[in-house]
Amino acid sequence: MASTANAKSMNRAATGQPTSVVASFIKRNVEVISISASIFVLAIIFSILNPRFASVENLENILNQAGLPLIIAVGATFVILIGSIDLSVEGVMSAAGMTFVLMTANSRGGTDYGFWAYVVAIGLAAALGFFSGVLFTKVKVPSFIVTLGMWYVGLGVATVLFGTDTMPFLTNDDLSTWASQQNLGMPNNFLLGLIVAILGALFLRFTSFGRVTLAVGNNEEIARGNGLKVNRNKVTVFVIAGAISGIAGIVATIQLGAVNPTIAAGNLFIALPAVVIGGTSLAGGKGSMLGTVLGVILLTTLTNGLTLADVSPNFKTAVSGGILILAIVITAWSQRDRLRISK
Amino acid sequence: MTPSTKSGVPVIALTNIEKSFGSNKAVKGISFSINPGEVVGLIGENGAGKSTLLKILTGMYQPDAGSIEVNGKVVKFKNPRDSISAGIGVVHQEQSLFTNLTVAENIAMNSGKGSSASTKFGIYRWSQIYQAAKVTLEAIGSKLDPKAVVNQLGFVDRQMVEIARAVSADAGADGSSLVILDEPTSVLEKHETEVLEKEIRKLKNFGAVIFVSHRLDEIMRNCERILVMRDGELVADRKTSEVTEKQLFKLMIGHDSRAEASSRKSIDSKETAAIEVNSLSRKGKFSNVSFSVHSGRLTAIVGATGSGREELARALFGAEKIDSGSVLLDGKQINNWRIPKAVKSGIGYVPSERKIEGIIGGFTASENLTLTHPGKSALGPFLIPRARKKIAQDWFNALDVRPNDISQELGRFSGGNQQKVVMAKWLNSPELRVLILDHPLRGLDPGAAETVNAEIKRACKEGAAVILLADTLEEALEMGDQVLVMRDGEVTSSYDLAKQNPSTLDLLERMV
Amino acid sequence: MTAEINVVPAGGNLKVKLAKAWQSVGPLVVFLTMFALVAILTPTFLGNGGVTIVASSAASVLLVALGQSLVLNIGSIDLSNASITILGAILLAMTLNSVGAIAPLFILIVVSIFGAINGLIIAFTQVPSFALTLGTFGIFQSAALVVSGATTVYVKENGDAIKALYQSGIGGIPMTFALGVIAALVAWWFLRFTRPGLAMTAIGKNESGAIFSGIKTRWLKVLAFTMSGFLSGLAGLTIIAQAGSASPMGLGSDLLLPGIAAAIVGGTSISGGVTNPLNVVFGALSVALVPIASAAVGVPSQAQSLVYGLVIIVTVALTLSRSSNSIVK
Amino acid sequence: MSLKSILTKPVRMIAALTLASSLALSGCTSTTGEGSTAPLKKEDLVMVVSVINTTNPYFAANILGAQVLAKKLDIPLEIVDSQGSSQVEISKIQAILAKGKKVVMFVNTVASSDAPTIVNDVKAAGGFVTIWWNKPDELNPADIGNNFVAFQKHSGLESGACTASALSDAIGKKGGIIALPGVQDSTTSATRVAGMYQELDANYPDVTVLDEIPSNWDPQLAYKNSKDLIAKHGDKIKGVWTADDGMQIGAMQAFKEAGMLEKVKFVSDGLYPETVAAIKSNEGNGAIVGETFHRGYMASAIGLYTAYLAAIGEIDPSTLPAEKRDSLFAISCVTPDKIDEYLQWDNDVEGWVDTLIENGPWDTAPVPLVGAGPEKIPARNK
Repeated sequence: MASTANAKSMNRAATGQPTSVVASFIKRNVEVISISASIFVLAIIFSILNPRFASVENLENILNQAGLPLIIAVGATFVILIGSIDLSVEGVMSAAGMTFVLMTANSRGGTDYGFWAYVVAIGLAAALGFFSGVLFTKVKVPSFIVTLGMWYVGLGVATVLFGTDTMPFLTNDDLSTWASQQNLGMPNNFLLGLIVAILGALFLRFTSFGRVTLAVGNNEEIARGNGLKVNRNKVTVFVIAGAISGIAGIVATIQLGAVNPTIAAGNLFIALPAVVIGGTSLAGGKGSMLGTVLGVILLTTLTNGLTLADVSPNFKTAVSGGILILAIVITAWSQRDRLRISK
Repeated sequence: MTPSTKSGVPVIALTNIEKSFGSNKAVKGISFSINPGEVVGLIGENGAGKSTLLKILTGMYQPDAGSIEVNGKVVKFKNPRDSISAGIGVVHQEQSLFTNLTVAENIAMNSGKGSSASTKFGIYRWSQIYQAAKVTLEAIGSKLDPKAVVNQLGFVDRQMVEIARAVSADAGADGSSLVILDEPTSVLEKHETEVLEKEIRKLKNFGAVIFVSHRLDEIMRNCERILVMRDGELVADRKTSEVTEKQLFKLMIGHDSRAEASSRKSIDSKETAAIEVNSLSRKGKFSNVSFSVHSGRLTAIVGATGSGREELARALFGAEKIDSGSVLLDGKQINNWRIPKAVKSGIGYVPSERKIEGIIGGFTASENLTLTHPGKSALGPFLIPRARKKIAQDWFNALDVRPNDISQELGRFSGGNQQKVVMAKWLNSPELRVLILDHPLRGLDPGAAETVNAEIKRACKEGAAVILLADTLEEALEMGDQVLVMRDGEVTSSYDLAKQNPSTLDLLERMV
Repeated sequence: MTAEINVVPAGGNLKVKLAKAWQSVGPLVVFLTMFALVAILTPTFLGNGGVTIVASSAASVLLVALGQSLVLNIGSIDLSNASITILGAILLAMTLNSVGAIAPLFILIVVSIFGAINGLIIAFTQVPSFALTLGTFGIFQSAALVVSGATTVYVKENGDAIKALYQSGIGGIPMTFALGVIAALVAWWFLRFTRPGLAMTAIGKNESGAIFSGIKTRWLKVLAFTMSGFLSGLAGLTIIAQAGSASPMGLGSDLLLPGIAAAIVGGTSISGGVTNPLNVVFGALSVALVPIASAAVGVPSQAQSLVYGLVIIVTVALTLSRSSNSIVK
Repeated sequence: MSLKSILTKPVRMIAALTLASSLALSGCTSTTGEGSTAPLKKEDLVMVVSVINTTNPYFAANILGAQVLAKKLDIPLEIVDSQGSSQVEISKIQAILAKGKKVVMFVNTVASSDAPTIVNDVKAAGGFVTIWWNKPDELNPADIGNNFVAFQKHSGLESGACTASALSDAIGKKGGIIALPGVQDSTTSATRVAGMYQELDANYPDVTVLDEIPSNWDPQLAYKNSKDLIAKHGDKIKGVWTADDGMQIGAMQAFKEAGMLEKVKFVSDGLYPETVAAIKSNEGNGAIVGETFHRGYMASAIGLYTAYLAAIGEIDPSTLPAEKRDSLFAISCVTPDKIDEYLQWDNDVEGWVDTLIENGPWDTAPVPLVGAGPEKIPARNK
């Protein structure tokens, strides 16, 4: 689906002029550099519009708000790297969050299963991811539809678990304020997001799983011809994405201190654009966790900045949309070619 | 990577291998064996069953009947992985590298036992991967940087990576191993082929080699034994020393070669050229190129990789930007050159990347054929399917396309038959002025190549100006009325074959 | 590395034929089966205008899905179509009140322009449609909020003719749905029997091949998105016909995912090059039927999401156009 | 294009046949007929409660009220879960209408623009419906007829005024507050916001609204927006006004994390069980200072009972005065010290429904009919 890198254009690249070290560094990291620059420019604009933007409190706030989307975006990056998409995030988060709360000390009573609450919640999420992966690889239903269906399934699970009782609150105050507590100068949930992202990056770089993921995303048929276990890799990707959604569901629950089936609403449409802005190609095979982290920070900075800059709520989605368009157009501009394919 | 010293036991032995698709038998009872250290050629027309046989050997297909033995042991390949771990490595016809990964990884990615040394519990040990790749590359005499990302490499380098990978897969196997080279040279230029051939000779140290090619001269040069397939059967298994090229051709096709000498016209200088190119330049690709082709004449352009001839051809079709210079069609200057405009002005282009650029694989042959120039199959924007069928059927009959089924998806035809349809697509234009052919015979078997060449000549005779980027210098000299030689983006010489008679050596001298 | 099976006998074998036949009737069969199931479980459903309900509910989904199919057919995706629908509906409600009868025409032109803008940016800056239309989705949504003043716009005058589309029908099928069926027929004819239609499918199957065949791929992309905008606008028209009012978060604002689901249940390939607008009709009917059926059959309300999700997956699995060696993403 | 080639294809044939047969199956030519007003028998009735989702406490209470009333009147009950989608809401309602029984329906609309469709469909099916909370101002029950029995709500202006006053008093009648309205196009939210401004403008000139960010009735979004506003305004925030208790939960969590819970006061609408629990546990040292009292079960029971009376011919909607067709019911301002007074109703829902049946829909404490709609949002000149 990507820009067809046909033999001709490759030849051209090969016979191109030798470039300086700096130029080649810039070329290789054009996305990371341009997003970083965008964040910087936005930060300056917002600081001028409202000096409080640059205050320590607000920067902490931005990181705190970036935590949850960051976790989700890491899972989404894996899925997008194999050229697929995971729309089930919000449903899986709800199901996991609900499971988690009901197995922890909560306002509805019930038993506190402690550590097992985490295990079961993440396990459930991973299981939903597993089903997506199997339906996707074995029944060959496009990931878009499988995960769309799984979104509703997750919501359904959460709704059934919720039942007709009142909203369950976490009764352990240490837990419900954990997300915004600071460690190493960063809010816990951002730190967790960062850890997930670093683990994700390490997985991508240093494990066969990660490299096979890139290979499958680059060209699935070649991967099969090379004897790589393509289906197993894809299922694993969905299981990991599911488990990460599960973690995100727990974090969302802890942040709010309570849970309802719509706890995750709106998260998908922050995470997906962030991944795309971060330079991960929707066609698969190309992308980085660093880009994803920066993409999340860019979008979080943007929504925060718009609030601080007194932009009318009615215009907010337009401004975000406009900036998303600007970002992708600028990125794509230098790659324009009359033979390039983009879908 | 120890060269096998075992003798007597064949590296691979096939007994009565059969494979059918639906009611069609693609491979009919093939048996042969190959001993360590042998380089065996495998030839046959497209559709003779070679590809199917290779896919059985590499575990992509499972045979319906028959058995395979590797180093004396009966094996069953359920998937490519099994084949790789048995020590069978392939250099694919179309390159099969992960363009987003490094050279070293591509070599290691072959999931045979070879790669397990560099990963532990699924954790990559990069230094070892680089080291292993370096050793493998050195063993085949390549100085490539293992850390280079494949999408920054040229075609020949990529081919070397493929070979290194095939060799490294074999390294993990017990006993001798087998390297299959599936038309590795079909996209290479002459001097590149020479480099490659040297490598092939080294490869037999690793075990045995099956070398698949359409170029009979290559097969004759490199192989000790030659297997010929026709219609799914093995029709000959000969020592190279005991056959001639002509005999092989006959074995493959079932009849003699019908090549005819072409008659050459000299230019009538008063006549306006169909296409005239004046100091055309594109930065970094070609510069200051001038030539003209008259109606009914064929100009062949030769040059090595990087000579800029492909880019020039694509620029003439509007597929690449032009920085300066002008193009005149029938004496009229054209501006803002784009593909749709080129097509409308009567230019046709047969691309070398047939599957990507030449055809719409998922469309039927008839849809492909009439997509660009619908002729009578469309009234303005409206299509007339019945007329489309008639046009396609006429072309199918004229070009002997097989199978003779115009409603079959074109992607399911063999390369040669696809190419015939691509030719027909342009020939179906009532006012074809210029036909640009980029390696039109690439990957084609001699039979199909003959048909395509005949069509090129016919188009020429009917008044089209033809620009040909030939695969070989011989082809250029045989087909052309004029030969242009390009080097580093510039035209170094031009020969009018009606008056001059350059040798391939003359051309080669100007190319490098 | 497409498997080169050059030895396929003329006409293909039985398995291929069956697969082809299923591809053309699958969506219809799936819908009829589900519908029959509902009719058996709740016999009163048929007698009391069940068909009318399913059809009227499917109308807007169908129109959006048709636009989406045309875009999916060229290998792109339009995430902004539902926001165009709602913006179109709001603009229509406002202009009906002020300029009157010419309003629908005017609005259809405007929404087509919105679609064309999507197409122009995608074609000429070569950005991925998924990301671009995600961006314009936000912009159109904002526009809907701003022009409506973040409230419901009610059609006070000149609305009777449009409302009649919903209230009248032929044999219980509301005109809004009939409109969708007509649009499907036109789209089907366009794709099968016109050069631009065929060329669009060529783009979806192999864009490089299309470029080298001299097809004006960029302008055809613009055309596909323009048509998507136009059909989204028609969907907005049916919203006004049905509700007589529109609000930014109200009816019609959540048609995106049902629209995509309907297109795919109707056999459209998400990776491009395969669609049959006539089957999208049954895709839309199926997608509209699921919530209605679950209410009619009496699935407990808390389990309805669960059922919806599973049914969507299963129906797509049944109606999917897949060939053995194709890659699914 | 040849017609023959189309007709020879089996698919098209089947398609044509299906369409034709489905046309034949339902033989009417108009999809909406004239509503009937003849009294219906109780046995023919089915009660329907339509809610936006089933998990929000308010909607859960809607369902509860319907269940209790249905049991008392001995009528079967159907629940419509709109899953937050207008499309789903309307099609499910239509599906129930299609089952043939005459409906007595209460609808808490997802969006006000859903109301016209729903009332028209119910009218066509000969059922009776009351809409709660949201409808376009221009849609008048009398214009539709008896089948659209009434539109009912609690005054948003009063709710906003009530909570604004409690909040202002608690922060000492001066200082900054932030406001988190619900979904942008919701009239319920818009009227509450207007009521808040009206009260502040009239009685608390020194209280300023620092910021107003719609938070879609969503606790998580309210949490996020609160965080941004804390960063933006810091200690200037003395009070937080939210349009419902769901968003208050999110806002309180944000202030709790910022360590400001004890310094900031909160007011909101609805007195959800969660809010009651927070008040009882003296969360944030009395952070919640004002609430309104009205109940989901009361709303649904009143709505359904009104529709029921119209269905069995006990009342003739066309003869009712305007305030009984477009009604405002009382809403009570509650301060934490007085909540027990109100919570008594929750302990005996059945008993309350009994008094409703006894006194009629317009005259039951604590939510008697108090006025006529539609509520106009006053212009602000500030």
